Amino acid sequence: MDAAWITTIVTWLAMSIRMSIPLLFPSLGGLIAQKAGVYNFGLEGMMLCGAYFGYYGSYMTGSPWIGLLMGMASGALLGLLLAFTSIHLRVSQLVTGLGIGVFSLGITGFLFRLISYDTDTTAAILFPSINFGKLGSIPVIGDIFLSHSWLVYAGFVMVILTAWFFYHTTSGLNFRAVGENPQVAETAGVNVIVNRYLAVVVSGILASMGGAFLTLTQTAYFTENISAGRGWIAISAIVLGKFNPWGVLLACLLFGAADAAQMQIQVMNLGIPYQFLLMIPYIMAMLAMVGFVGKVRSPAAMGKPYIKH
Amino acid sequence: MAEEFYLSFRNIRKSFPGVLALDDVSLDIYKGQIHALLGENGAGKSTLMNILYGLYHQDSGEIYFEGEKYTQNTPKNAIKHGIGMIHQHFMLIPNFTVLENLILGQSSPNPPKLEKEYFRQEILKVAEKFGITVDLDLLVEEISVGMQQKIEILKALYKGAELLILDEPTSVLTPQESQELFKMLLDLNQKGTTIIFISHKLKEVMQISNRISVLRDGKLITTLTKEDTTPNELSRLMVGREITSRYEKSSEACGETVLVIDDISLVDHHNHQRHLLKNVNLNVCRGEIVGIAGVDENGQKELAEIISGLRKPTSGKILMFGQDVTNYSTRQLIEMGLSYIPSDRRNQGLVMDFKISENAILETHYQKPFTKGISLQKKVINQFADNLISEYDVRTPSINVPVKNLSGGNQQKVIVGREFLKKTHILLVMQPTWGLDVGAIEFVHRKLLEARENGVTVLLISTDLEEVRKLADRIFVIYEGEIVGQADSTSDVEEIGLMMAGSHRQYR
Amino acid sequence: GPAADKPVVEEPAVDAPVVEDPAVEEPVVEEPAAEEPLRVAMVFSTTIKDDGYAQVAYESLMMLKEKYNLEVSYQESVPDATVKDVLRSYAAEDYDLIYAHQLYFTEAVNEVAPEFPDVKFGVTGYMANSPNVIALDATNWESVYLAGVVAGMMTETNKIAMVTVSQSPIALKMVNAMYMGATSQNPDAEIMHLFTGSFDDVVKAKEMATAAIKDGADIVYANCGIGTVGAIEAAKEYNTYAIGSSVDRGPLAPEIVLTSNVLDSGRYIIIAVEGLLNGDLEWGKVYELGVKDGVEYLTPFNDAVPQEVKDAVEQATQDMIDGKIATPETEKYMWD
Amino acid sequence: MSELSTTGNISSPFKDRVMRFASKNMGFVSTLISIAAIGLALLIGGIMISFAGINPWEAITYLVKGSFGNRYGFGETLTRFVPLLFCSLSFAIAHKSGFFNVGAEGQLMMGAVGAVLVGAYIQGLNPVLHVILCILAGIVFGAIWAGIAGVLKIFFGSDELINTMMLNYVAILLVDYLIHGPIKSPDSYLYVSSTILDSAKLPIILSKTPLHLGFIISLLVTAGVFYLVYRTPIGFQMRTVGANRKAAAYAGINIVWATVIALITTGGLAGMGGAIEIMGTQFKIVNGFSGGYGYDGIGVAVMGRYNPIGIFLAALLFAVIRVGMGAMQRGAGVPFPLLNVIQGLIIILVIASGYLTNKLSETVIGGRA
Ligand SMILES: Nc1ncnc2c1ncn2[C@@H]1O[C@H](COP(=O)(O)OP(=O)(O)OP(=O)(O)O)[C@@H](O)[C@H]1O
Ligand SMILES: Nc1ncnc2c1ncn2[C@@H]1O[C@H](COP(=O)(O)OP(=O)(O)OP(=O)(O)O)[C@@H](O)[C@H]1O
Ligand SMILES: [Mg+2]
Ligand SMILES: [Mg+2]
Repeated sequence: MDAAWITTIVTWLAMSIRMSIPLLFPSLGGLIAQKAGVYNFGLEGMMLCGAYFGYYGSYMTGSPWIGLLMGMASGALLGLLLAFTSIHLRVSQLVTGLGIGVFSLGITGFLFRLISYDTDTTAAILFPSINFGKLGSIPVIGDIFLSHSWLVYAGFVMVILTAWFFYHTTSGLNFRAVGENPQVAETAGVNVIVNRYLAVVVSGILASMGGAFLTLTQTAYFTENISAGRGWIAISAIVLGKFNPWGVLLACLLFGAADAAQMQIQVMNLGIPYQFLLMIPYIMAMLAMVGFVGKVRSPAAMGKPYIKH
Repeated sequence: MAEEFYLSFRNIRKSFPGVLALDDVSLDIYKGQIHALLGENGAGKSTLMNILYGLYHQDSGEIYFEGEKYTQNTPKNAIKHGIGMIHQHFMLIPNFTVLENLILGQSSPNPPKLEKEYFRQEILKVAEKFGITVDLDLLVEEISVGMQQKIEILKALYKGAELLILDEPTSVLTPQESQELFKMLLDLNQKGTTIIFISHKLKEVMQISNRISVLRDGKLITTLTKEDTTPNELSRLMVGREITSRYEKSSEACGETVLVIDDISLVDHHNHQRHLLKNVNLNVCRGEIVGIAGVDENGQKELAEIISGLRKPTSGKILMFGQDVTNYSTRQLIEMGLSYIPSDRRNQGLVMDFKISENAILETHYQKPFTKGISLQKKVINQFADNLISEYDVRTPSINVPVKNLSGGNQQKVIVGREFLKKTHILLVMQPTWGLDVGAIEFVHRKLLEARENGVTVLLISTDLEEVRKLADRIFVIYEGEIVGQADSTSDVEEIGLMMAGSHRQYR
Repeated sequence: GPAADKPVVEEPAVDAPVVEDPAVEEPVVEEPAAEEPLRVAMVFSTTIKDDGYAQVAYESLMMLKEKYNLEVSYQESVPDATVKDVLRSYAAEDYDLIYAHQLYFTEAVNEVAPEFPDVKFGVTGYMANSPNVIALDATNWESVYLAGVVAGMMTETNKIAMVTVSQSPIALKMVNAMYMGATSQNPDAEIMHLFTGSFDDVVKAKEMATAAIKDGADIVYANCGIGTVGAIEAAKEYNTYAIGSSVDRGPLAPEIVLTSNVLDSGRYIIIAVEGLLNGDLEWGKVYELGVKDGVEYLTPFNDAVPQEVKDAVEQATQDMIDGKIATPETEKYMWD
Repeated sequence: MSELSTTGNISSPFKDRVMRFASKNMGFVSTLISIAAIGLALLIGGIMISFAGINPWEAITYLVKGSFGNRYGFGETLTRFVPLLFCSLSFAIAHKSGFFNVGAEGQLMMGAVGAVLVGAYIQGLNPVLHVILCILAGIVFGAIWAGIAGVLKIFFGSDELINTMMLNYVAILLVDYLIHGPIKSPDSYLYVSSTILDSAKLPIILSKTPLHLGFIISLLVTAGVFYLVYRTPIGFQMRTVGANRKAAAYAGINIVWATVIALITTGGLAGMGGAIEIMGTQFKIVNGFSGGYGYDGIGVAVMGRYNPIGIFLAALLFAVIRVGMGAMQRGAGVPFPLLNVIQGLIIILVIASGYLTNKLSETVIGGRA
C-alpha cells in the first residue's frame, strides 16, 4: 500500500474521531436521560446553546475553560426546563424537545447578533490539541490518536464512566430501574423524581458540551445553527447503540467514519453525484440496524410520565 | 386509643377518577398477629395496603404506626420502618436478572460499587434457609409466573420486615407451594413478624390468620377472630350471600368428539433438543369439560396457543368437527366457534388502554351487528357492553372507563363475559379464576357448567387442582409437555398431585 | 440545457452606472429628502449574518438608508418555496423598490413583477422579462479566474482545493474559471472540487479542506457560505496557502490568505437604489457586472505573493477587460 | 365501589360550577388554556422585542395583521395550513397504530416527486383525471417511502424512529439529485424540477390569494382519516395493534395486514400533502421546498392531542406563525432569530399548558382516557 493511501486512511481515521465526538457527547447525554425514562429531543437545541455560550465565554474572557463552563450551564438550564415539563407537568417530551430546539436556534442567533453586527466575526480562543511530545510524532498512531484536544479524550472517558455507572454501581442499578419501571423502583425505595431530574440535567450538560466542542476545538467562530442537525443524528446513535454506552460509542464512530469517508471519496473525485456521497452515513445507519443491531429494546418506561396517586 | 395498637388506619378515604376505592376505612392491627384482609374484587384491599406502603396517598384519614402518627407514607419511609410488601402485581423488572431485581434499592457494603457477588451469597443464604431454589442469573422475563411469585416472596424475606404485607401471594402457587409459604410465614410470625395477608382463598385465610377483616365496596364491614367465624360466614360477609362450593352436574355419556388433539409436538426454537410439547393426544366430546391439571409452565400455554392458532406445532394435527384446522388462522378458528380465555389478562386478554366497550368487541368488532357496511355501530356496541357489565357484574362507573382502571378481578369478568357472550362451540379456558373473589369464582364456574349443559365443549387448563376436580368430567395431568396421566373428580388428590410434580406417571 | 438560455450580457460599459465614491453624490441627496422617503424592501435567502454575500448587501442597504433616509424593510431566511408570497406582500404594502438578493429568486421575481406594474423589482439574477424589473449580477467568474491565476502560479503540488456548497451552475462556473485561470499559468494544475452540501456547516467545510490538504492540495480556495471561514481555518492549521472569497478574508489569517476574490454583492442594491433615485437606470434589463465595473476584484495580496504573480494578474485583468477571455462553462467540468 | 359525583372531591359552589361547565366543554376550555399560553409566550417575546428597540405591540399587531388582517395573508395562512395538516394526520395515524413515524418530511418530499413525475411528464389528460393521478402518485410515493421503514420493522424488527429519520435525510438528498439531473427543468437556468402542466394544477378557490382547492381536500381527508381510525373495523384493528400487539393476535387480528394499512395511510397522507403542495402552490420542486412541514406536523399532532379539532387548531396556529412571523419581520423589523425565540416559546408554553388541561379533565371526567 503506497504512501498516498496511508495518508488518506490516516486522515480518514483521525477525521472520523473528530467527527464522532460532537455526536458522542449529546448521544451519551440522550442515553442517560432515556435510561432514566425521559426522552430528550432537545439535544439539538442544547448543543446550540453549548456552542454559543462556549464561544461567547471564551471570546469574552479569553479562556476556553470559562467558555466551556458557560456552555455547560446553559445546557443544564435547558435540561432543567425539559425535566420540569416532562417530570412535573408530564407533557409531551417530544414536542418540548422540538420547542427547545427552535428556541435555542433563535436565542443563540439573537445574542450572537447583539455581540457582533459587522462583517469581521471575532475569533474565540480554542482548546489546543494536547501535545504528546515524542509520542505525538509516532507516524500513524500519532496522527490518528494523539492529535486531538483534551475534550476528545474526555468524550471517551465519559463513555467508560457512564458504562461503569450503569452496570457497576448500586445507584446505576436504581437509575436504570427508574427507566424500566418507575413504580418498581419506587417500591424498592428509589426516588424516581430525583433520579429523573438528575438524568435530564446531566444530559443537558453533556449535550451542551457537544456543542461547545464545535466552537472550542473545531472552529473559533460561532455561526447560526452551527450544530447543523447533529443533535438529531445523536438521537439515532442512541438506538443504533442499543442503549448501551459502548454501543453508542460505536454508533457515533460509525456516523463519524461514514461522514469522513464520504469526504475522502469526494477528494478522490470519482465523479459520483455528491448527493449520494452525502447519503452514505444515513444509509450506513439503516444497514447497521438491519445488519448487526437487529431488534432494539428501549427502556420500558421511556417517554412515559410517572403518575403517583 | 390508637396507641395500644401496632398499626391503625383511621377514616381512610381514597378515590380514583370516578371511583371511590376506600370510603372511611378504620382498621386496627395487633403486633405479632397474622391479620387477613378479605373482600371482593375491587373492594379496596390492595389500595389500602398500597396506601400504607406509600404507593398511593390517601385523600383523607390518618395512619398510626407503633403508636405514632405515620404521616410521610412513602415506600422509602415504609422500608425504613421495617414494612415489607409483596405486591399483587409483581414488582419485578422483566429484563433485569433475578439477582438485580433482588439487589434493587439495597445499599451496597462498600458504595458506590455494586457488589453483586456479596449480595449473591447473602441472598442464597436466605433462599436456602426458606428452601427456595432459584437461578439468580436468569432474566425475570424468562421465568414462570409461579417462580416470579417466589422471587417476590424471597425479596420480602431477604429484606426482612417487622410488618409483612402479602397481597394475593398464593394466587399462582400450587397447593404444595402454598403450604411451604405458610410454613415460612408461621415461622416468621413466631419470631415476632406481624403479617397482613390478602387472599381470596378462604381455606388459606382460616388456616393461618388470627384475625380477619372484610372489606366491601371500599368500606370495612367487620373484623373477626378466626375462632368465632366460618368460611361460609366470611363469604356471606364478602359477597352478601351464601356461596356453594359443590356443584352437581348431570353425568352424560360422550357424544360426538368435537376437538381432537392428534399427537402434537412442539420443539423449542432456541434449543432443539428440548420439547415444549411431546406427543400430546386428546379427544374432547361435545358437552364435556376436560381438565388439564399441571404445575405452571409445563406446556399448558403452548398447547393453548396451538389450539387457538397462535402457534404452529412442529408435528401433529388439530381437528375440530372433523376438519384439520392445524393451519387455520386464529380468526378462522374464532369464526368456527372457538373461544379462548387466556391466562395473562393484562397482556393477552385485554387492551389496557381501551375502554371496556372496545375490549368487549375485540374479536367480533368486524361482524354484524357491530359493523354495518364499513362502519362500526356505536349504539349497538355500547348496548352490548352495558349488557355485559350488568350481566357479568363488572364493577365500574361506566363502559367508557379504560380497563386498566378496573380491579384485576373485574378485568377478568370483562374477558369472561366477552367470551361467553359470543357464539361458542369450543371453550378453551386457562386459569379462568386467577385473582377472582369467591363470588366471582362461583359465578365463572356456574357459567362453565351452564355452557357444558348447552353442549359446549370445554377444555379447562388450570394449575388450581381444586378447580379442575370440581368442574372436569375427565382430568389429564401434564408434566414437561407430556400427558403423564388421567384421572377424574373421584381420583385421589395425592396421586394427581404427585403426577403434577412429575414424581409419578401412569403412561410411559 | 441552461447553456442555451444563458443570460444575455449587455454592454455594461454604456448602461452600467459608473459607481463613484458616494461622497460626491451631493445633488441626489437633496430631492428625495424633500418628498416623502423612498420605500425599499429587500429579500434574502439566508441569514443576513452570513459573513458574506447576504451580509454585505444588508450593510449596503443600511448605508443607503442613512444616506438617502430611505424607509427600508427586509426579510431574511426566505425559502425559495415562499419567496413569491413575500414579494407579493411587499408589493401590496406598496414599496417603491423590492430587491430580491438571490439568484434562485430570479424566476419568482419575473413571475410576480408583471402583477404590480407600478412597483420596481430588482433581483440579483440573470433575467429581466418585464419593464419594471432589473437583474444585476456579477459575472461570478472573472475574479475567480484571477484567483485561479494566483493559485496556478503559487501551487507547488499542482493540487488546488476548491470547496463549494453544491454543484449549482454558479459553482461550476467558478470551478471552471478557477481551472482556466490556474491552467493559463500552469498547465499541470488540477482542481479538487469538494461539496459541503450546506451553507452553514463550518465544521464540515473545515474537515473537507483538511482532507484536501492531507491529500496534497497546497492552495485552498473556499466559496461555501459561512463554511468558508472553516476552510480557511483548516489552511491556517496546516499552514497552507488559502484564497478567500466574497469578502476580504485576510483578517482571518493574514499570513496564509494570499488574497480574496471579492464579488461585491453589496453593490447591486446600491446601483438599483441610486439608479431609481437618479432615474439613470434602464429597467427591463440584465446587468452583468465584473472586473471592469469594479464589482469583482482581488483584495491586496499578502507578502507571500511575488511580483511576477502580481504582474500576471495585472495582465489577465487587462485581457479580461478587452474581452479576450471566454466565459467558462456552467454545465460540466471543463477538464472532463 | 360507589360512583363519585363528576366533581370529584372538590367542594365550594363556585369551583363546582366551573367544574360542571368544564366537564361539558372540555375542548373549549383546553383551547382557552392554550390561547392563554400563547398570550404568555407573546408577552415574554414582546419584552425581548422591546430590548431590540422595537415596539412590541406594533410587532404583535403585524403578526395578526399579516396572517389574518388582509385578504392575501389570510389566503397564505390557509395555504400553509394544508401541508401541516397532512403531516400531522400522518404522524397521528402512525402514533395510533404504534408506529413512531418521524419521517413525514421525507415522505412529503417523495410525494412531491411523484406529483411532478405524473404532473409534468404525462401529457394530454383531462384536468380532473390528471389531478387525481397526481394525488395518487403522491400517495404511492409517500407510502413506499414509509414502507421502507415499515418493511425493515416488520421483517427485521429494526427501529422505525431511526429509519424514518434517516430516510428524511436520504429523501432530501435524493430530491436534490433529481432536480440536478433526471427531473431538472430543461427551460430553467437553475436547478429546479420541471413545472407541472396546467391540467395538473389545483384551482384557486379564493381570488387574489394563493388559496387553492387543496384546502378543501385536506379538510375532507381529515374527516375521512378520523372516520377510518375510529369508526371502521380496520381502524379498530390498527388501534388495537398499536395499543397491544399480543392482545391483537389473541383476538385473531391480522397484525401484518393492519400494520401495512397503517403504513400506507401514514406515508400516503404525507405524500399526498407533498403532492398537493406542488399542485396547489409551488408547481415545481425547488430546493428545500418543504421547509420542515414534516417536523412541524409532529408538533401539530401532539399539541392537537390527536383529535380532529385539536389538530385543526394546532395546524392553524403553526400556519399563522409561519406567515405572521414574516409580517413581523417586514412590518416591524423584528430580527429573524427573535421570531424563532417566540415560536419556541409558543411551542413550549402551549404544550406545557396541557398540564392544566389534563388535570382538569382528570378531576372532571375521570380517567386519563
Ligand atoms: N390506580 C388506579 N386507578 C384507577 N382506579 C383504581 C386504581 N387502583 C385501584 N382502582 C380502583 O379502586 C378499586 C379498588 O381496587 P383494589 O385494587 O384496591 O381492589 P382489590 O380489593 O385489591 O381487588 P382485587 O381483589 O381484584 O385485588 C377498584 O374498583 C379499582 O378499579
Ligand atoms: N396508575 C394507574 N393508572 C390506572 N390504573 C391503574 C393504575 N395503577 C393500577 N391501576 C389499575 O387499578 C386496579 C387496581 O390496582 P391494584 O394494583 O390494586 O390491582 P388489583 O385490583 O389488585 O388487580 P388484580 O386483581 O389484577 O391483581 C388494577 O387493575 C390496576 O391495573
Ligand atoms: Mg388487589
Ligand atoms: Mg385482584
